[in-house]
Amino acid sequence: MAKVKMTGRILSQEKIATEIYSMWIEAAEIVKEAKPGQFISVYCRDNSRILPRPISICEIDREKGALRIVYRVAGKGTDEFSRMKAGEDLDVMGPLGNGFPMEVVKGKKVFLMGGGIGVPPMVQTAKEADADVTVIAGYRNSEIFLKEELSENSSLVVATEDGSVGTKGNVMDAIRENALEAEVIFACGPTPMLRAIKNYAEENSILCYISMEEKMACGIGACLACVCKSKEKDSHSHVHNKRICKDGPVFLSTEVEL
Amino acid sequence: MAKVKMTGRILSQEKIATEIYSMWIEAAEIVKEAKPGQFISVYCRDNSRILPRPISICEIDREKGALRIVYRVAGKGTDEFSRMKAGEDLDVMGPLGNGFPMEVVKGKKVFLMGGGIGVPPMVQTAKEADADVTVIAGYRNSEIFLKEELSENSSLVVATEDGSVGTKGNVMDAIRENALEAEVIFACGPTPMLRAIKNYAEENSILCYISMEEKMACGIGACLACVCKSKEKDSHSHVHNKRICKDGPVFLSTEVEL
Amino acid sequence: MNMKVNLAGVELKNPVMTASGTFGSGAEYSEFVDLNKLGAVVTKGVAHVPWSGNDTPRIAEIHSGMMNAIGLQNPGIDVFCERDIPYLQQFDTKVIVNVCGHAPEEYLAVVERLAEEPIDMMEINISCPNVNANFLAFGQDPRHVEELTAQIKKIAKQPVIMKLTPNVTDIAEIARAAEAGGADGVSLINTLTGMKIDVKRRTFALANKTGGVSGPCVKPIAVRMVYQVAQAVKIPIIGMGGIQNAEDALEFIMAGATAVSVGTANFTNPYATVEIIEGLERYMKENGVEDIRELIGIVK
Amino acid sequence: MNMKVNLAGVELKNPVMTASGTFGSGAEYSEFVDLNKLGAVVTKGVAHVPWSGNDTPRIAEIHSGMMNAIGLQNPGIDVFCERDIPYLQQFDTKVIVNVCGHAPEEYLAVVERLAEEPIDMMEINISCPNVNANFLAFGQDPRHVEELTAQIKKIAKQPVIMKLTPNVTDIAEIARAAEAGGADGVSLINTLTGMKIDVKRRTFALANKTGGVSGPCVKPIAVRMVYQVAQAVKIPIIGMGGIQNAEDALEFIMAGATAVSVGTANFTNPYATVEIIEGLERYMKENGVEDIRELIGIVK
Ligand SMILES: Cc1cc2nc3c(=O)[nH]c(=O)nc-3n(C[C@H](O)[C@H](O)[C@H](O)COP(=O)(O)OP(=O)(O)OC[C@H]3O[C@@H](n4cnc5c(N)ncnc54)[C@H](O)[C@@H]3O)c2cc1C
Ligand SMILES: Cc1cc2nc3c(=O)[nH]c(=O)nc-3n(C[C@H](O)[C@H](O)[C@H](O)COP(=O)(O)OP(=O)(O)OC[C@H]3O[C@@H](n4cnc5c(N)ncnc54)[C@H](O)[C@@H]3O)c2cc1C
Ligand SMILES: Cc1cc2nc3c(=O)[nH]c(=O)nc-3n(C[C@H](O)[C@H](O)[C@H](O)COP(=O)(O)O)c2cc1C
Ligand SMILES: Cc1cc2nc3c(=O)[nH]c(=O)nc-3n(C[C@H](O)[C@H](O)[C@H](O)COP(=O)(O)O)c2cc1C
Ligand code: FES
Ligand code: FES
Repeated sequence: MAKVKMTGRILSQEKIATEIYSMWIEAAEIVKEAKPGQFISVYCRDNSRILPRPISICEIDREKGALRIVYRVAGKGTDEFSRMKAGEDLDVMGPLGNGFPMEVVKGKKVFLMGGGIGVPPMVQTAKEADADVTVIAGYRNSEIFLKEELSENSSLVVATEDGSVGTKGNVMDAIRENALEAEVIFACGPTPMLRAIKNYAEENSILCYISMEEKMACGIGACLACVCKSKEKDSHSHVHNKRICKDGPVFLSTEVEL
Repeated sequence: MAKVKMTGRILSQEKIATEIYSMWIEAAEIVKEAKPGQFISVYCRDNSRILPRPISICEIDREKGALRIVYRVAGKGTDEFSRMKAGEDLDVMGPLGNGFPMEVVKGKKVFLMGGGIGVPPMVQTAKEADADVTVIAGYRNSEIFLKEELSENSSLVVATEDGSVGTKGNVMDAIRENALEAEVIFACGPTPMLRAIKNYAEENSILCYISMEEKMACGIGACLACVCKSKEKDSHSHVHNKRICKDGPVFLSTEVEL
Repeated sequence: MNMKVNLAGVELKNPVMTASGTFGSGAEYSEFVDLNKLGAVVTKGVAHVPWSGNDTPRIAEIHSGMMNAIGLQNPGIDVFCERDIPYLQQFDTKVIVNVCGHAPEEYLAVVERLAEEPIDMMEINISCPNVNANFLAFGQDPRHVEELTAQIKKIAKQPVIMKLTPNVTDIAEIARAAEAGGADGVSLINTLTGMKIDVKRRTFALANKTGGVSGPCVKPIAVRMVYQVAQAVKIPIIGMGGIQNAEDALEFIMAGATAVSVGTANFTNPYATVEIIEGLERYMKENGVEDIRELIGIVK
Repeated sequence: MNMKVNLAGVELKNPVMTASGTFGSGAEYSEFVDLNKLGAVVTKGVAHVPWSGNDTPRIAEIHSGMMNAIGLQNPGIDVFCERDIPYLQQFDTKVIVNVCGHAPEEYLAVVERLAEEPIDMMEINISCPNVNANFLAFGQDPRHVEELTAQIKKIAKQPVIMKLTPNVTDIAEIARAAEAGGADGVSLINTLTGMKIDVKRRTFALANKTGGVSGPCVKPIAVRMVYQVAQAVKIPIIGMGGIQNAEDALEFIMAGATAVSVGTANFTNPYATVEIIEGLERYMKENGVEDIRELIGIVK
């Protein structure tokens, strides 16, 4: 697996919900190797911002050599991205991280659970999963972005905090309300959601993989900025720390502490 | 005279010679008060560059409330400017400095001498001078930018370093070659040129004003970054330092040391 | 909603002041901002006689900041008292006079001259090279700081703020020395000493070789030092170093500063001071903060 | 055209090295750059036993730079010798091992363990908090620096570089102490201590409260310190702090550095090290510089 940093070309930029943008980037060398659940590092143009922003791969178009990111404007870097236009250049590095273990879901009943800005990686994951896929996606309100894309490759179950669409509440409420069952779970979203899913999976002996987040500098495992606490000693530093950017971002739920 | 910092709008951006760009900026509030020989501070968008760039006012369109700057790409800031496009916003402050004393040339024979990127301010100065104006402009080579504009309002004499157009040599060579004479000189350009002009003017008892350059921070006389040595004690600090941004950039040649 | 703070016995209408040397004595910036709105104007350093400063270039831009080696050019205390103090008296703001010198006698001459002047406070710049101590700055040696502070306090008629240099191993030790000498407050940080080399011309970017680094690039160091000093002394702190907006000002206040000074940001935005005051008001409204003093040192 | 430099008796093919802690032991960046091209790889700090480092968040972005409080997470010297040294032995580059510890015994344990290892040099990180001296860093006290250097030199089999912290009043004094203790060279600067406050959450941006500032924002301070140290000692200097490109590297070399280390820039551009080497070559060609050693300390 070769990682590269390269200058990509923005193919499209679209606002798809309040503060949520979708961008397609032509970056053939990255796409060649990219897998669902991996992420890329996106570089700012403004020289005062020296660290790249980690953003999940939402969708892959292998023919065009393009990938899609869907991101929330959370601060100055993502704000800068949101002002960029189709046709412009954008520096990106990838593919980064391990991605979801697609082999384990083969022929199984699987939940892809995404909360908020954790929903996007489920698009490509649903596309590539050779399984009986239910996407359970949690949103704040009726702006349920990526609905079409997710429906195409899965049965989609929605939860909204304000109850405007689907189950009122979070993704766990949606499972309960619809009495859903699965053999494997892949999840991405805010820490409280991941914690709830981890507990649920462990109580019900469901194989569960969660995608984690932490502030990053190098994005490739060299700087040790982005660790999470792990059950076992990690092979890199022989302490109880896994590197989210390199050993993750996807971990077996029983492997890590939240 | 009220100075403002405001968001101007780029009306046009044009490359007019190697590394030389011309930009018209709509900035009505600044234009209202602007005079020939004054300058503006142009702000970078890149947040790592916190100081504005001082650039002379080349031309003024009072009807449109627009002003023109002509600048050389000398570093990162001017490089950034050169990539900007018509329709975009640009932060500018002005009008700054004293400008040329237009009243002293009334009805007189006057030389407006500009060297290289010191030529641009002579455009508006020639336009507004109620005098018998000869512009003596020095360039590196045959790329004699602003030729039309200068010819319109003056008899234009050109010197080029490589001799491709007009006198081979500098503006002083052009004076000698053409046996030109004047009662007043306004000059802007590199320090060696200004030094030669100052000496020439003093030897020939010609009233001479020169426009000076120095690195600037505030641009309005507060920080004391941009001083030049003056003959008399300055009224501000009571030492022998004049502030180029506030007391200048135009000084009586006998007033300052070069 | 209260924006007033008490700084060493002087009530400021809000905690936003100017940083010495970046705002002159206010006249130039009065074309952009209403000086009546400011908590205080801190004037450019003034010495007992005129100083003509360094050769040019005196400044250089650096990543997210600048370096300056103005060399404390100033007209001397006599012109200052005749011209700048009356000018500032016109406005409903506090006047803090920044004082510099090469030796204790020089500082004391200025402080004495200021005794009967209608100023609210003085800020003593102890980053000046100390001619009696091998040209290290006064502010780099706690014994000199305590001694100079005590000498100044003996003759000063207004509250005395000691302005600390960040070019030290232990800023808390220096602040404690100022407090021990009787200072009414400390302000920090002055500039960090830097150097830029022009590799094309193979020479220094500044005529003076070194210069003082200021602007956003120094902010994390400044916030750290303000926090450290807040844990070390009881006297109030004026925080500064790279403040560009209300959020930056809040960092310093939450770290323990009673007031803040805005310097280099004036060059990037001449309206910066007033916009910061407005931004603080907005933050207080949005977050239900009744009194800005609640925020001082809230992060521990 | 010669790019080789002699660093404390070790010949580097060019003066460009990596900065400790930003490049791991090279494996991760080997996907981007050919390690054979580098003057040397300086490894992440290693202690006598594994250290698990600080809580997260461990980093924060700041204007033109970053802060880190990794807390020197490392697998300990045993794993390091078994795994990382053999890995680096595969490449035609020099290996410099960065060493950390909380007390002299801890440093000495690592140095002793390295004695028979095929490494070229060691760099001693004396910015670690000194548990025996009230948690100030070793590097902040010249006596501790001289003593620790002398102790290490007694048992070290390879050249010893002392890596200095910039959080001091007088960096030249510290460098002279290292030289007096027998150091074969000094490297500087390590990170400046900073703090960032998250005003929305009213807490520190880093779990550790403070962190080390690095990146372009520290460059002017680093260049100044390298220049100062170059005037103060005869041993060679490794310069670092905010180097992003060849021009930055040249600033350090012209200020007096024999070699340079590239740290934070790797995060902005994983190809940075190799691009800097290429840029230095280009500069030499364009300016008719036959031997890069001509440029060392050329600006005075
Ligand atoms: C593996 C991974 C995948 C991600 N995928 C997505 C995605 O698909 N869509 C999306 O909108 N967001 C995603 N994020 C979060 C995204 O990285 C942050 O929202 C973004 O970095 C914020 O940058 P900023 O400049 O706008 O914010 P600022 O707060 O100005 O950023 C300051 C610094 O903090 C870092 N930072 C801030 N928030 C986060 C965060 N939540 N996680 C990591 N670093 C952060 C920034 O990268 C930057 O270095 C992902 C994060 C990780 C770790
Ligand atoms: C009163 C005045 C009028 C000017 N008018 C013009 C003009 O009409 N057209 C034009 O092309 N140039 C003009 N200049 C020069 C122009 O300001 C510089 O070329 C420009 O600032 C370079 O910025 P940079 O970011 O590209 O270069 P960099 O070298 O990257 O700039 C770094 C810093 O140095 C300053 N600086 C660099 N060179 C100069 C310089 N020569 N004078 C002042 N500051 C400098 C920059 O402003 C910036 O703060 C004028 C300068 C002054 C003082
Ligand atoms: C151009 C300039 C001149 C300065 N002059 C003085 C001075 O005369 N006296 C003083 O105590 N500090 C002086 N300073 C330091 C500032 O007051 C302030 O401490 C420092 O710049 C950090 O704040 P900032 O980052 O907001 O500029 C000067 C700073 C600059 C940039
Ligand atoms: C994430 C990170 C980890 C670091 N770890 C170490 C370390 O283990 N040992 C050490 O001596 N310096 C360490 N440093 C300091 C760097 O080696 C270097 O001195 C400093 O970052 C300045 O250089 P730069 O601006 O090029 O990064 C670290 C720096 C960073 C950013
Ligand atoms: S970001 Fe550097 S190790 Fe993960
Ligand atoms: S630039 Fe500040 S006084 Fe001229």
